[in-house]
Amino acid sequence: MASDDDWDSSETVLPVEARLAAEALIVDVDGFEGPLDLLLTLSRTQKVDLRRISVLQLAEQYLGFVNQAKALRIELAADYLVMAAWLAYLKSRLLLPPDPSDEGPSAEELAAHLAFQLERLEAMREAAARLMARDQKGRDFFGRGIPEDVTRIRRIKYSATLLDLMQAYARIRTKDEFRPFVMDRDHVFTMEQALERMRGLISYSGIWTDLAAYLPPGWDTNPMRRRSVTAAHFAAVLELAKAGQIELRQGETFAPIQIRKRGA
Amino acid sequence: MSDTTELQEKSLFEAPPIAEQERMVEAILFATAEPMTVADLSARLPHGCDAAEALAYLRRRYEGRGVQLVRVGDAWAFRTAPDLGHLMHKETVEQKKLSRAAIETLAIVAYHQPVTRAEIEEIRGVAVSRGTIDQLLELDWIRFGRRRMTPGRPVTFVVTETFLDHFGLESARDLPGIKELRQAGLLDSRPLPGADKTDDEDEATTGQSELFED
Amino acid sequence: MSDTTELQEKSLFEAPPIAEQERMVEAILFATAEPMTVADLSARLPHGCDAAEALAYLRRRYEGRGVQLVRVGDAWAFRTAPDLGHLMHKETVEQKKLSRAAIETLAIVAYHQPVTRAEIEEIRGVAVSRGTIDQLLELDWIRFGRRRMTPGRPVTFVVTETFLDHFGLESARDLPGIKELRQAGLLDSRPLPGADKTDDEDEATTGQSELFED
Repeated sequence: MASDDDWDSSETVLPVEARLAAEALIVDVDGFEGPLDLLLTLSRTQKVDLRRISVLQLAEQYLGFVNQAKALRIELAADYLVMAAWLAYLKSRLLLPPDPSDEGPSAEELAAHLAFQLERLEAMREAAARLMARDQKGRDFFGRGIPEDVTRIRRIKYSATLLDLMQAYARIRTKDEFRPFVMDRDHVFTMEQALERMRGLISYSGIWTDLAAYLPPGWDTNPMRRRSVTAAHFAAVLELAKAGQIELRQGETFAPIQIRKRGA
Repeated sequence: MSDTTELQEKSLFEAPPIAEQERMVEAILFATAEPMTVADLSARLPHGCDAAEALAYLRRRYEGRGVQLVRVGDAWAFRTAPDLGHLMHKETVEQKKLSRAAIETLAIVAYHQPVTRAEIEEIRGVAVSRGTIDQLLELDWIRFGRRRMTPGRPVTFVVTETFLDHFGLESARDLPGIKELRQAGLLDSRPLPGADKTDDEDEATTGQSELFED
Repeated sequence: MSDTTELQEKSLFEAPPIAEQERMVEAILFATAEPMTVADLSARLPHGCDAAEALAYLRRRYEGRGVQLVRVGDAWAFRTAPDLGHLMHKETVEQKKLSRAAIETLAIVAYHQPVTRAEIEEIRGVAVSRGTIDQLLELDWIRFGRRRMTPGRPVTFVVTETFLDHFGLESARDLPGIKELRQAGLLDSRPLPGADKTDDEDEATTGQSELFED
């Protein structure tokens, strides 16, 4: 841990000149965004194009930095040390003649990749700077200050089918003068009845209509009656379909069954 | 250093050309959140500018355009040209089933036309709200027919072409008659005694008795 | 009903003259602060209008004006001319200072998109904190792109239309220097020679001071 005491002790150990030089280099490790950032900063001291940088020299500079940090008892994060280890390995590979039995990438390939990484990071830094130097909205140019809102109008389209109309009329006509349609057997609607009923109704159905719409009024309240009437009408439309009078369709299992007059 | 002071001094005396002032006023009025007075504009423009004159040029430039420079009290702002207001609306269509009262009223008009409001109410057994009639009129499914030649000369209602269109009918005569309704099981096939009489009376007033031929 | 169909049919064949279409596009774009696509505009214009052509005319008309028609990705918007920004100090939005990490991450996403988090980290040589990504997402400058079809199916990041709008870019292709960077191969993703990555992905920030302790 780099405490104040450590700093004091290191000051006494190192001559002032050496300490100043070290400080000029290190400044503050927290100021670097990782080993690659540090390497990029170090590479600038070579004062050459990043493409012609000496990776060997750079590795030596980096290792020198780490040693100085060590001497100053500056705490370095693990990734700095991992990089140091890797650069030490790279340095030895670059200095030694290539081992023919060694598979994998050559030291030159590794060095070239490091140079590429540095060049790419530098390029992105420049790009970021150029991006931020652009004219920006809300600073250099502006959008409309008084946007006029688009008014949303909801238009309602009413729809009704002929069957709705007929059923509505029948409902009125059966209200007073007529006895509502009631079967003798209260809760049973036979297939024959349904068939007879559907034969009359089907001629008014040129478009696909849910079978449910054909069920007689008043049969949907009691579950028993609803089951009976649904089954009867289902059987009836099957009959009618068999006879070629209507067409049936169903989108998927349990989807509403739709019917329409054949040839419509 | 001397360059800048010179420049500043120059701008003190020499305002930008009026075309440039116009551009400036245009940008300011576009971007501000509120209409701006001549004084507001002058405060923002470089020294020596004539905001009123720039405004006049700008106003002329936008004459007949999709947006216009308009006066709002003492201030100025860009606004959509009045004739393009309809572009600022967005329509969404929603499908809705007609209410029971409306469909019943419509059915009565269709079967009994020409029919008066009193007659509709008599057949339905309940009062017909103004809204229901209005809705059907608005949908253009019913319209006013001739006035009935009875005391009070009440207006009658008839169905329209639009109605026939919507329901795929060639004429109101194509509406299924009582017989078909009965066969279809929509009406009880065994009317109660006296029911036929009522039926006949209705037919007499409808003038569409052929529809109900048994 | 028949009237409306007639009208619609008529408008299908007879679109308003192009000058009128230009006015309409002008009005619609003036009214909104957000860029609008050709499709958005077409939906608001009468049938048969050519929004793209009207836009071309409109753009030419506003060339050199105080307000300009600019392209933002697939969309279009009016913006004040950048050289007049100094007049708008009152409208200036105080911007939160972005950290260096955020700015660099943004640039990397813009130039390398679609890019994964691991790739951003490889380029920067340091871990990207969650907060940095969150801040850019919050600004609506970057968004999630498609998942990369590689093991782990990592998410990618891309820049948004808001980003283009903010930096006055027509498209990501117009990023400064992108062509040169691509030609120099600096936008390639080049893996480290040899399969294994030597630079540790594990960005342990824990102090490893014990290594230094003599």
